[in-house]
Amino acid sequence: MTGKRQVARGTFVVGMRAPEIAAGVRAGQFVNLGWPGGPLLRRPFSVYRAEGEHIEIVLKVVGAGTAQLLAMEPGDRLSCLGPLGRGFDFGNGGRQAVLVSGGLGVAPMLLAARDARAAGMNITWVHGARTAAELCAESDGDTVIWATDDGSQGIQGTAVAAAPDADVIVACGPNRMLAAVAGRWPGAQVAVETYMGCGTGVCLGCAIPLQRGGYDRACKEGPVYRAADVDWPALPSHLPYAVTI
Amino acid sequence: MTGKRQVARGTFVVGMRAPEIAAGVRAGQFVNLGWPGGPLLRRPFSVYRAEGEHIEIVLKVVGAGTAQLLAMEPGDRLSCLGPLGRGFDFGNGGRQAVLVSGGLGVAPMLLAARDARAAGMNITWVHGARTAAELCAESDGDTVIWATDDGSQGIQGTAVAAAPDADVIVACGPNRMLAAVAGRWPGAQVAVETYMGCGTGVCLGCAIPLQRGGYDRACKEGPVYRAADVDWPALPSHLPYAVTI
Amino acid sequence: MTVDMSVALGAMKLRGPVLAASGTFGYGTEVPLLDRSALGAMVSKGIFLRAREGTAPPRIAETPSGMLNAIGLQGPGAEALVRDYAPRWAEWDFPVLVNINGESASEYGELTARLDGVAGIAGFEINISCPNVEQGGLYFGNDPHAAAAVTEAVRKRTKLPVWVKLTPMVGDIGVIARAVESAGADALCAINTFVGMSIDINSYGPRLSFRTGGLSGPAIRPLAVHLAHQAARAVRIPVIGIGGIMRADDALEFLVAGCSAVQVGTATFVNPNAIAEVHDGIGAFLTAKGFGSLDELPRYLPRD
Amino acid sequence: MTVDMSVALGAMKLRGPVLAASGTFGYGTEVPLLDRSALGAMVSKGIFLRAREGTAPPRIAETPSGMLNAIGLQGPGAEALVRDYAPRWAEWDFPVLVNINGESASEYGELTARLDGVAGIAGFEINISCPNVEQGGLYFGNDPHAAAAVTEAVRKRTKLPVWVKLTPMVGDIGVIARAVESAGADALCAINTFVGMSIDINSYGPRLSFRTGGLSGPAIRPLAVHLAHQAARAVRIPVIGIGGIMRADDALEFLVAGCSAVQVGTATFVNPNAIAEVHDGIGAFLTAKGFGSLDELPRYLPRD
Ligand SMILES: Cc1cc2nc3c(=O)[nH]c(=O)nc-3n(C[C@H](O)[C@H](O)[C@H](O)COP(=O)(O)OP(=O)(O)OC[C@H]3O[C@@H](n4cnc5c(N)ncnc54)[C@H](O)[C@@H]3O)c2cc1C
Ligand SMILES: Cc1cc2nc3c(=O)[nH]c(=O)nc-3n(C[C@H](O)[C@H](O)[C@H](O)COP(=O)(O)OP(=O)(O)OC[C@H]3O[C@@H](n4cnc5c(N)ncnc54)[C@H](O)[C@@H]3O)c2cc1C
Ligand SMILES: Cc1cc2nc3c(=O)[nH]c(=O)nc-3n(C[C@H](O)[C@H](O)[C@H](O)COP(=O)(O)O)c2cc1C
Ligand SMILES: Cc1cc2nc3c(=O)[nH]c(=O)nc-3n(C[C@H](O)[C@H](O)[C@H](O)COP(=O)(O)O)c2cc1C
Ligand code: FES
Ligand code: FES
Repeated sequence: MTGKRQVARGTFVVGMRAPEIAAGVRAGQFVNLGWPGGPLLRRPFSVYRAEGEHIEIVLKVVGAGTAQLLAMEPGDRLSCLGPLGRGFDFGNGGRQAVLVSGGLGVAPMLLAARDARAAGMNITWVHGARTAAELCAESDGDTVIWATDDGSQGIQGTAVAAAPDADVIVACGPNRMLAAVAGRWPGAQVAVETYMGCGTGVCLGCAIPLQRGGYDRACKEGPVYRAADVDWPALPSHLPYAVTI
Repeated sequence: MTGKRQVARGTFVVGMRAPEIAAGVRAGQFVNLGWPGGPLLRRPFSVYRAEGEHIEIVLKVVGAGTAQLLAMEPGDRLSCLGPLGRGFDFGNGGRQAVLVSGGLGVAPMLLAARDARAAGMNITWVHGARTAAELCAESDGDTVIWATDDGSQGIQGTAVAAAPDADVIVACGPNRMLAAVAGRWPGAQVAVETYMGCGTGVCLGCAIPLQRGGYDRACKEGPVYRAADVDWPALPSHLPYAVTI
Repeated sequence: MTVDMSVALGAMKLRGPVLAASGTFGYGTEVPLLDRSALGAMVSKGIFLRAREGTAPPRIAETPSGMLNAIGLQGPGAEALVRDYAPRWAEWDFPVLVNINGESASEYGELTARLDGVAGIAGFEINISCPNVEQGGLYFGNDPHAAAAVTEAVRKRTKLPVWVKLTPMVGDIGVIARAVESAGADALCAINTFVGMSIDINSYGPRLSFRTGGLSGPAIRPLAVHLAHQAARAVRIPVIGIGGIMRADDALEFLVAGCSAVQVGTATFVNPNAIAEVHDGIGAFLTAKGFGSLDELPRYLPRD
Repeated sequence: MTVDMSVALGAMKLRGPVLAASGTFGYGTEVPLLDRSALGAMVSKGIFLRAREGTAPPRIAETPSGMLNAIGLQGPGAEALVRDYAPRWAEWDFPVLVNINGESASEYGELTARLDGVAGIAGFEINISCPNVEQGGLYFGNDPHAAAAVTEAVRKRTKLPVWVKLTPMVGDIGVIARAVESAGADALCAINTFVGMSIDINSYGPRLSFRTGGLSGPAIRPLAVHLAHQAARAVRIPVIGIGGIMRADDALEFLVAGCSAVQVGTATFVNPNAIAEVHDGIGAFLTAKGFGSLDELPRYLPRD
């Protein structure tokens, strides 16, 4: 770990040295973190930024593992596995990319902006949160739109409602929000959250129910899916966090 | 935790604030330490020094728990249960007390010197280790005798062999050494080591086999015993340390 | 706002759902200044009719999130229990049950007869994890007939509450649960420790002198919740959940899974005040959820 | 100095004692750059004759020093296995065994017949933790007759090594172990996961959609060592120890307790290189103790 800073109420950005991951990561991919004295299983986090030999992740405390992570100090060692999963695809082009994120869903968006820009696209950044204090102010778009549930900053309402249409839509946020994305833009690319056992495709613990039946692995075929491909009602929208010792 | 210093090779003294324990502790009693992220069970340590609101313990790393303890920094919080057990008894007087310790057995001896002196006794401090580097140099006696297995400091040989006879003998060290004490001075008071589950007398995990048959609880009736009362061959002389995660 | 935490286990009314587990609270007299005001009931260390020395050390070993113990039911026997401890229990404001053990059904019965009616003894918890010496050392606990026979032998000698503490080392806990329910148990306690072994690789043998020991602590909690839940689905009498409860959330898992009360064991070793903290934490949870009593807590207990 | 780490499991020679456990290493192809040179053998993810979707999410939950899983044996079925994976296995320098599953003894037999003789498939590990649909959903694994019947059904269809993977959810593992030994098993694998349950106290129900799951990881290690030891004492065929092995010392516990080899499961999730590290650590231990081969490691295996 190389640094830690707060970017919104309860939301932090944590930096770490990881040269190989920094060199190869694509937007929407994640790393699986473990640390001495940590929980048994690793914890997955989207890569937020990659520069030189360093990567950053966005961190919100929801349980014992994330609390330990936040308590760590620069200099402490983490084991970082990645980059994992399939990221957003900007290959088929289009001129206009809209990046829609809610809450922690902002995590893959800085890299998404980078990759979309590299593909020659114009970027609209749409980010929403419950209230201004929880809005992550770091952004990267040709157009930037804020949305808050209580109207305390930007448009009142959800990021999905606030976003314009476009050729390429990528979205990340709570599964409930992504279901709304699927309703409006079946062809959008969405990054979903699930529990993960291994992050490398061997445990089948990260099952994503598919519209065509059966399950995919979020860590391997995902975490990015075509919105209409996911069977949203069958995907738990709420992940209960809790490992007590 | 309030401080940490090295007193011999691999041997540290760790200080902590514990006003009630500091006020009441007697030589030979112990505290049972737990800490966040630590092993399931607490770890027992003799009280080394008690001054004002602070106590000190001697710490040697033998396994995962003691390694974590040593890695802690002043300011970190420990949960400290004590004082526990029955300490040395200098009540029946005598003029001369000999304190015999080997290796980590030095832990209860500073308090033993304090209590013996309070009972009006003259003190001979005998401390032994394998080699000079492992000898804890802190001592408190009217006479001080060092012993090392390799003769690198003081008398060559064991602390038991180096010690004079006296009215009151108190001893602490590996169980093998205490068995030798029992051979030479059946009436000596010795502080023994066992595995402990609770430290408070409820689990019966700390069984000490008795000469008269049956078992006592090291944490309640002990850890100080009349040397001849313990069935030494039935007491494990080697405690294998190892909890892996 | 105070929450009604009382629990009725058949005819026995408890002021709270958090009990002290046998063998982890001694005889209740060991820790002098302990606050016992939250204790629903105490189950005393397991006892045989006659005094027992217990096993040679080492008796315990720590394992990941757990501990193994092989105490060997060290205890003073029934006479000393009646003489030294029961009179003190009689003064306390919570019931004390005695965890009873024997090597044959008739020995269990004899022990019950000796203790029944003694002031301070409010009931019995039958430990059926003992080897049945009459049947060649097989365990009472995984034979429904033997378990029922022991329950009947105790039931016949007392009108006090009789609980049966189930062992997890069975193929189907429901079968044993129903057998002892039919034999007259007032409540079931699920579960006792799992048999485990830890090897010292440097001495090429077991860490414990007894070779095997009983595993307790958080490691076993998911197994214990499952078994307690299975037992609760199998019978109509109350089930008391046990295994790896360290804090209120853990106890609530058992309560939601269909248990009427819980026992806290190993946690007390780590934190002598664990029972009070678990009790208070359950109260705080119920309050936060807007429930006025423990009875209102939703239970997950599908009967199929 | 190099240590001879090879192991003979009946007719099957392995270059090392550390194997990949079924369901925790996929089909061996998922992690591209993984170093497989230390792998003694791989057991592939459990498969049925026909493709299976598996259970709905959530499928996993973490517990103290352990995890629960209810994957529901998701898999592509025998045809796809033969088509997509076996050809790659045929190129590898370690044997791959297939973990086979069925709802009746004859289904196990049919699956074996389909896979026997396919290049790349070196043997079979029978998973008897499945419900026996013909006998009303009871488990094969805790009925010695059913377990033996499945073993025979498989044995009749193949000359390749047949291992039987025992479930811990039994009253006496020795009875099952002897039954499947008599039915022709070449080795036993002990053990599969323990059934457990975890409750989400905020939604008042199980965390897993399947309600229960199998507990794996360090939490179960002392229980697994005991069961593997009991199995090893009960039979003459080799026993492969499984359960909570995270590092070499843990594997050595099983080896000292009488196992001929071990399988590593959950550890691979945490550390994709766990198997290589366990293998190397065993080698380093043997060297430090002055042993020239794994065979020289003292075993604690009293036969009484
Ligand atoms: C692809 C992906 C990307 C993610 N990116 C981010 C991010 O950028 N920033 C961020 O703060 N969080 C992110 N998360 C969520 C983050 O992984 C969880 O908040 C974290 O695992 C919770 O751990 P905990 O110990 O605090 O909670 P606990 O209460 O201990 O979690 C309990 C159990 O659930 C598992 N678990 C809980 N939540 C999740 C989850 N969402 N995904 C996988 N396993 C889970 C844990 O592994 C553990 O087994 C991401 C999740 C996924 C799947
Ligand atoms: C009365 C008493 C006084 C002690 N005083 C000191 C002291 O002053 N300084 C010092 O360095 N050490 C002292 N010890 C020993 C110290 O408690 C052990 O070194 C420590 O518990 C080892 O823990 P670990 O986690 O490092 O080892 P681990 O490998 O994790 O230990 C494994 C398991 O064994 C138990 N255990 C191991 N050794 C002991 C032990 N000796 N006593 C009780 N439980 C044990 C642990 O609780 C754990 O369950 C004392 C022990 C006793 C009983
Ligand atoms: C040291 C120790 C001694 C125990 N003694 C007994 C006993 O005498 N009788 C009994 O029925 N259970 C006994 N138990 C089992 C506990 O009562 C309880 O069922 C088990 O420890 C699981 O709960 P826990 O995980 O909260 O400790 C003992 C447990 C431990 C750890
Ligand atoms: C996610 C997961 C999937 C598993 N799938 C199978 C399986 O398909 N067949 C099988 O026999 N065992 C399966 N197992 C059990 C493991 O092979 C192993 O027996 C168990 O996890 C204990 O070992 P461990 O503690 O090292 O993980 C699975 C275990 C896990 C954690
Ligand atoms: S997390 Fe294990 S397969 Fe996806
Ligand atoms: S350590 Fe529990 S009784 Fe002594």
